[in-house]
This record gives sequence, C-alpha cells and structure tokens, in this order.
Amino acid sequence: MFDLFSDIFTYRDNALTRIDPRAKLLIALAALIAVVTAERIVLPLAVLAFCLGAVAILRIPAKLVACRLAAPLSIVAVLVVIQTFVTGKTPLFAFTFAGWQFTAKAEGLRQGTLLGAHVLGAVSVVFLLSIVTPAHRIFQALRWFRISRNWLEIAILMYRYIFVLMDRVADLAAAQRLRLGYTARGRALRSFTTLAGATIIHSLEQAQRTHDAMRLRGYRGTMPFGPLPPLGRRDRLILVSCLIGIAVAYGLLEWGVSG
Amino acid sequence: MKAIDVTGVHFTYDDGTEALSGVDFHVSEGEFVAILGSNGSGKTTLIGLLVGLLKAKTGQIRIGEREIGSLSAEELYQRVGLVFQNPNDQLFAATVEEDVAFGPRNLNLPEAEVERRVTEALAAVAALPLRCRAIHHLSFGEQKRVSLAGVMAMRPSVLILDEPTAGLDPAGEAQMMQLLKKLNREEGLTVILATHSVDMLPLFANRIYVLDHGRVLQEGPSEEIFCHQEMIVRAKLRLPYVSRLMYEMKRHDGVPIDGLPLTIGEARVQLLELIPKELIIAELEEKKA
Amino acid sequence: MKAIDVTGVHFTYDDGTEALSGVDFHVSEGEFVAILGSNGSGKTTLIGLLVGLLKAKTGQIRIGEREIGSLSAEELYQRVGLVFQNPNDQLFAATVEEDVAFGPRNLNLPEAEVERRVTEALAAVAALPLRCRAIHHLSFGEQKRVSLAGVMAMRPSVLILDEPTAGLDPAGEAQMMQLLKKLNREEGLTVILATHSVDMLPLFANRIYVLDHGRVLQEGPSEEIFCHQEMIVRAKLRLPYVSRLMYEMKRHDGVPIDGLPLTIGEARVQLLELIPKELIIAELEEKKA
Amino acid sequence: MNGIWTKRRNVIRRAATVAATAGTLIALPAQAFAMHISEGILPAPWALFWYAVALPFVAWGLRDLRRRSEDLLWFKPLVGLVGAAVFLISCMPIPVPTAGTCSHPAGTGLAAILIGPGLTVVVASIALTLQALFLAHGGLTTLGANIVSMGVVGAYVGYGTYRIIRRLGLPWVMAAFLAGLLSDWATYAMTSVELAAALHGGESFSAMLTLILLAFVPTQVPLGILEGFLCAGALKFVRSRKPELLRMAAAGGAA
Repeated sequence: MFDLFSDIFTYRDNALTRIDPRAKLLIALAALIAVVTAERIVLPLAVLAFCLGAVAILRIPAKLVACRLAAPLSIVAVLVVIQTFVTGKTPLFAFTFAGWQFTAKAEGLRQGTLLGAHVLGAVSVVFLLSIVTPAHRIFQALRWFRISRNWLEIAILMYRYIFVLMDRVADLAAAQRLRLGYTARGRALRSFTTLAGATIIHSLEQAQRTHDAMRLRGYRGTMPFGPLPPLGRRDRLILVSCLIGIAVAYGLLEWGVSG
Repeated sequence: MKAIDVTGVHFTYDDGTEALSGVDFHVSEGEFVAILGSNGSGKTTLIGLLVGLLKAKTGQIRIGEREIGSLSAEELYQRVGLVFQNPNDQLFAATVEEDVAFGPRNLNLPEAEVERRVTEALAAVAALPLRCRAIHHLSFGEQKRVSLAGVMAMRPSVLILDEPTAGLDPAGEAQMMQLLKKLNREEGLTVILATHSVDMLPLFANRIYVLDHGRVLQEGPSEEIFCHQEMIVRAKLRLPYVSRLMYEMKRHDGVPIDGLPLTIGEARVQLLELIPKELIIAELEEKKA
Repeated sequence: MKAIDVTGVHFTYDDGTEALSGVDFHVSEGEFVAILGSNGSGKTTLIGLLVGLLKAKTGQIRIGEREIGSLSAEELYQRVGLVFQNPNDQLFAATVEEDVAFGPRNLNLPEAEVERRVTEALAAVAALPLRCRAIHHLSFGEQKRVSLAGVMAMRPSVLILDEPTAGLDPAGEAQMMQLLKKLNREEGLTVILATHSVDMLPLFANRIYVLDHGRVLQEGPSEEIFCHQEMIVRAKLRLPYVSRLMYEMKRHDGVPIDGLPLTIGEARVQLLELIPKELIIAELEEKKA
Repeated sequence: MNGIWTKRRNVIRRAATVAATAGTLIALPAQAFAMHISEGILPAPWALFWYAVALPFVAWGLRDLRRRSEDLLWFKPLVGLVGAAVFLISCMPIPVPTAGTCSHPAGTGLAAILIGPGLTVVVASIALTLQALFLAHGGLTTLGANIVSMGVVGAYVGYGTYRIIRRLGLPWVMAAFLAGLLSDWATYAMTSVELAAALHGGESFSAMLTLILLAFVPTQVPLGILEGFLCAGALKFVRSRKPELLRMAAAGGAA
C-alpha cells in the first residue's frame, strides 16, 4: 500500500520530466476534458494507448503500472456489467443463473463500454502525469494557477510529514504484530484503534516540534515561496502543440471519419 | 543446535533498491551475536526478515530448525522477539504493567499466568518498581527497558535488538549491555543485536557479522573481525578506540603488540608487559599487594 | 567578547519538574563548547532557553551583550541557530533547496541573495549535490547535514546543536564533527553542542560544561573535566575509552602517567616514552624515517 | 402503494442479480468505488456541478484556517500534521468480516472532532488531491464530487452528530462512536447519490441509487460500525494519554 507512494521515477531525467509542470498540468487537464466528454470509445482508448506507450518507453516497471491500474480496471468491469444488465432497452442475449434471469441490453453495453473507456483513458493520463512530475513541482505549478497559499502550505506540510509519520506508524504496527496484536478479530480492532490513536498523538507532538523549528528559522505564520519563473519558450511551444494535437484528435475521432 | 539459519537470502524493496544480496547468517542457541554495519547496510532489512515482517523472495530462513513460512504467528513470536530502536514505537499502553501484559494476553493465557509473566519480565530488566507507572512519565532509559520487558513476556528463545543502546547515556548504555549479557549467560537466551557502535561489542558479542551494502563482508569472533582494518573502513565503521590506539602504536610506532587488544583489560595486560618494572611506582605496587 | 551569558537561571516546567536550578553558562565568541550530561540532566532545557523557545522565570540570559527579551525574533534567529537532534523536526519542505531557502525567504531577502545563501550553506555542509533531491529520499546522515544547512542559511554567529552525532554511524559521526570543527575554526562560528557521548569531545571542544540534575557540576577544558573521575560518574557519564585505559594503568597498575591523556594521540606520546627503545621494531622505525 | 412495492422489489431483485453475476467481483471494487469515485466516471456536467458544490465549503474552511492561524503561529503546522495522520489512518487496512478482505476507514469523523468540520474539508481536499495525483485513487475530474462526499458530508455529519449527542448530555464515547459511524455511512450514501445521478442513464435515478446502495451494504454496514469503534477508541486513547494535545488541536473544535 505505502510502496505505491514511491516517486523515484519523477526524479529521473527524461524528455517528459524536463517539461515545465505548468505545461504538463494544462495538457493533462485538456486530455482529461477530452476523455470525459468523448461520445465514442476511440478517443479515450487512443489516449490510453498513448499514455501506456509513454509509460513503456520510460521503462516504468510493469508491477507499478498493474498496481495503479488494478482498481480502475475492476471498476471498469463492474461498470460494464451493471450498465449492460441494468440499463437499456434492446435485449442482446439472456441467460438464467441460479434461478435468476439476466438480460444484457445493447444500449447498456454501449454505455458501459464508453464509461469504461473514459475511466481507463482518464486514469492513464493522471498516471503518466504522476510519474513524470515530482510533488513539489506540482505544488509550484498550482501556485502559478493561483491556488490558495494556505491550502498549498498545508498540502506541503501534509505531503512531507506523511512520509515521516508513515515510518513511525509502520514500526508501531509491526511492534503490535510481533506481540500478536492482530491474531484475532476483536484484538485486531483494539490494536488498530490504538494504532490510530498513537498516530494522532505522534502527529500532534511532531506538530509542536516542527512549529518550534519553523519559528527558529523566522516563520511568521506564512510559508515563504520562491519566485515563479515565466513559462519558457520551449515549454510554451510544447504546450500549444499538445493542445492543438488534442483538439485535432478530438475533432477527428469524435466528429470526423464517419461524420 | 541452530537457533537461526539464513541461507542465500536476497531482498529487494518495491522501489527497486536491493537491500540484501545473498546473505548467509547462522546463529546457534545461546550465542550472543552482533550484526555490525553502517546506516543503510541492510541490518534492518535482515532483522525484518528474521521476525517475518518482510518476506524473502529467494533464499531460506529457518527459525529453530523450522522454515519460517511454516510457523504460525503464535509459534514464531514465542520463538523470536524484536526490540525496536525507538521505545516510543513499541509502547502503546497507558501503564507499564498493561504494556508488558499485552503479549501474554494475546496468547490467551489465564490471568494468573499473565500476572506471573509480567512480574518475571519486569524483574528480568530491573524494572519492577516501574510496574504501576504511566509510560509517558518514564525516562528514555526506563522506556527502553520496559519495551524489552514487553518482548520478554512473550518468552522468546531468541531476542533481537535494533540499536539497543542508541540514545542512551553512558550509564544507561552500560546497564543495557550488562542486562543483555545477563539474559544471555544466565537465562540462556540467544541474543542478536544490530548496531553501528563498535566500542561495546568486543566485551559482549561471541561473534560479529559485518554487513555492507546488503552483503556479509566478514563473520567471526571480534578478535578476528577487528584485525581487518581495511575491511572495517570499507564498511564505514571504525575500530574501538582502545584498539585504534593499539593499532597505531603497533603499525606506526613499531611497538610489538600481539594481535590487537580490543578491550581496556586486554590492552592493559599487553602494555604492562612492555613497560619496565622499575618505572612502576612502588607505593601503588604495595597497595595492590 | 561574550557570545552567550547565562547567569543564575532557574526553569520549572508546567508540570512542576525543576529542570534547571541556578545555571551559569558563558561562552565567548569563536569558542567550541560542549554541554555534557546524561538524559534528563537539563541540556535540552538550557538549549531551549538559549534560543528563546522557553522563557526563564529567574536569572539573566544575554546573547551577544543584549538581553534575550529585548531582541526581536529576526535579530535573535540571525544570532543563534539551533540544529535539532531529529532532522525530521526541521525539514518541512519537499526538497532540499526549498528547505534551506525557508529561513532566508522569511527574512525577506532578495531572491538573488536567497540563492547565494542556499548555495553557500549547502557548500558549507558538503551537500551541494543534494540540492534538488526530495527530503524523504535522503539518508539519515544527509538529512542531518541538510538540516544544519537550513540553520546556516540564517547566518547565525552562534550554532547550537542537540546531539549532533546521535544515530550517525562512525563515518557519519566523524564527518559531522570535522564539519563542525571547520565551521568553528575557519568560519569563526561559535559552536555549542549538547551531548552525552564523551569520546569525541576532547578532540573538539575548548571547554565542557558538565550538567547534572539541572546544575553545572563542573566547567573547564576537557583535560580538567575528565580528571575528576568521581564527578564524571556522579553525572552518569564515563571517561573516554582511551582515558579510561590510561586512568586504570595509572591508578591500579602504578604506571607513571602525567595528567590524563584524552585522545589517542596524547596517549601514544606518553606510552612511547615509557616503552624502552630497544623493544621498538627497527624496520618500522626505518620506514617512518 | 402496490406499484411502488413491486417496483422496489424489482430493484432489489435486480440488485441481487447483479451481485450474483459479479460475485466477488462486485464486493472488491465496491470498496474502491465507495472510497473515492474513480477518475473519468462522472460526465463533464456532473463533474462541474460537484466542483461548484464543493468550492464554497473549501473556501469557508480556508477562511476558518486563516482566522484561527492569525494569532496561533502553530496552527498551520498542527493542521498539516493532523491531516497527515488522518491520511495515514485512512490508508490503514482494516479487516471487514463480510468482504473477506481489508477495507479502509475514512477518518473524516475523527478529524472533524479534532480540528472542526471546516478544516476537515480543507484537509480532505488536499488528501484527495494527493491520492488522485500520486496513487490513482479518486481523480481530478471527480475531485469535486469526492470532496463533497468524503469531506463535506463526512465532516459535517460527523461533527454535527458529535455536537448534538454531547449537547444531549450523553457520554463522549457514544458521541464519538456515532460520529464515526454516521459520517462513514453518510459518506457512502452521498457517494451512491453521486454515482447514481451520473450513471442512471435511461433508468430511474431512485432505482439506480437503491441498486448502488445495496451493492455497498454488505461491506459498508460493518465498515461503518468499525469506523465508529475506531473513532471512539482513537479519541479515548488520545484523551487518556495526552489530553492537553487534544485541547490544543481543538482550539475551536469540539473535543
């Protein structure tokens, strides 16, 4: 679970990590909008293929990809099933199972598949973004987009201390397990509750120490941020061409070809 | 009889860092063994594997002649106990008594037996007077001892400690090491400790494993280990201070010293042989006699 | 000139524990002073008072000739900087660069100056290559150095460190102490460190304050401090290992040793004088020449 | 009357058929579903709508933060750290007996008792953004909807329950238990509404809602109860160890 948070790939040097995070964020947003507004499955699937291709070229371990996509994939499966058997009018086929009558319907199947494509396309966009942009660069970009400074300050502290607390919580949980704290259901609940309480206590104590350390370095209630450089020429070029690319693809795949 | 048998174990974390690459580690019952290594050498990973918190992909781990995977949690944790570096991570009850009773209660022992084990464990770490104290009123050294008692109450035959003296002041350090020695010699517990502090070890450990970058660089009794100055440096460690003095006198000044004394006692014996008797002050000689 | 002047300071925590009872503590500019004491001796409280985290009820604290209460936060934190024992307390930004820039940016310095200070501070702790790394990817030793850089970037003239070598392996410990020595000798920083580890100190500290139960037991250069074996034991400390060896040889074996050598170098000189020349191995002598 | 009944029975039957077809398939992702609405599920208009609903609450929370941190320098570090703790608690796997697997608590009820509902919304919005960006849980397009269900509904129901029960003079353990339980259930109910609104297609909204609610019932009912125990237990733990910390965190909260 916690290993999922590994962000080592974002610190690699490659063509995508070098792009300004603001450009990447805008491109990702455009791609997301294109995917969720698509009426046909081609565009979302094309986006999915593109992102998976990029992921493959960047040599991201298949295990990580599988991990991140497992939940969305199962959601897609459920969506298709629910929509096929619950919504729609035109029957496709029917079967009986354990005394229940199941009727698959064409509209439902189409709707379900489209939704599934939306999910896969959108998730792959965010996944690609997340493995080529380190968190602090995203925070910088968000600052440029005029996201509230207070929100960002809390976000930065949270992000940083999730890692610190995680180590402590992992040790606490291990110590409980080693003294058989999770071997029976009632016991597990009690251990788990203790763990949650201990996490809160650690966090409150850490808050005091962190605040002390911040104050000793001149903190006056607002975290100071550095300047934001203007978006470079190369990045502007990338941004514009990608946006045009997405628009063209949208036009072609949504309204083009068969009209 | 073997208490712990690790053969050819590799371990790679999910993010791709290879923490252990082919480690063999064997401990007999009743031994006092140290895993010595710098930060990031793989000590903590090895410990994690020994107590089943991590699972090795390749290689074999046997605890008291049985494959670790074939042991249930109850069986495993009555054989090996782990004392964490930071007692804060291990103490979660309100009072000392409750905390030490946590393990025995989870074994579903009758309350009288729980009681007995708590008393015993606290007595073993010289913490009986702390019994009714609140955990957060204990000093750091007391917390360390209580967390040891919590593990002792599970009656493991193998006790593993991660940096048992970290953060302790000299008095606390000496007390902790004496305690471990007593548990090892008198109660017959097998003791394994992971540490990067070298000065205390020669006095206590039967054998030392030097770990570096996930490999065992060398293994043997401390006299042997500390003879290999280059290996010690390579592992980002150092000689105990006394040995360093002896080493420099032997190497740079040409003083004829046999082997390499590791403790103050050994160094004293060797140096006294070298110093002419007539230089020794007489009054003190008499006093001694 | 005095960098720090503490006179007759008492401090009692809200829960009633008296942490300091009448402490005098004086440090001149450019000194390297150690506060030595066991866990719970009052070291951390004294440090807290020096950096203004705690307020003394009675007694006087002056930082560079000025009453601490009369200094604004900006003035105070550009005079004294505190490096916490646990680097996690002090590293709150996502990357090294952002974290080190935190202090200078709070001072509203122009960005070019912030940039310069970050580079300078990272260079001073030999951490320039870490500049763009994420904090949570650093090793413990790296974190310690980066947290030192974050304080350095405030350009304090007095640097206070709480257990700077705690948790570091021998290589990291040596690196940290050398670093502090360099900052003290070359950059002229006043360095105050609180610790309970004795072995390194004689090599580095000009003066040592021994604290016990909130009182200064003794104060002076390390040669003087470690001569008082009983005082050292009373403070729950111990002699450095090398001194212990010399002490035992002098006291119990009657070997005539002048004073008490504290470092390996000093011990070597004294011992060589006692060992007859004819025992020294000739080849090595030649090699040396 | 009769009509509604047959209709309802129909829905229940349908739900059961879906559950039967999907078998374990539904039990597993139902949690993933329930936890956060995945990226891409909501059509654009609904995504925008939920953003519009969420924003005022986040803005209000930020105002609350500004106000309370003005003279308390430590308040922002505190909120950040409590946020980190709740994030981790919501990542802890708890075994749900009926699902045979582990699920995750929401933690919003607990957070709301500790730091108040406004700040809980802020913290939840950050946690959801981090999870969407770095863990592929939830999503950016569904962020608004997730903030509404996890943050707004979870926080205000939890906080409201706690306050009301305390005001009735009942013990805080019971208040905390019910706060955890109801905030958990309310979150899933809201998620169901959001999903049903987006997915009902040609079918009736209520039929879809019932179906989704039913799909959640087997895991969510016990999970909510567990969350109640968690909330009360964790609070009891903190109260018994460091009550002063609780007061510090409260500075405007309910505990």
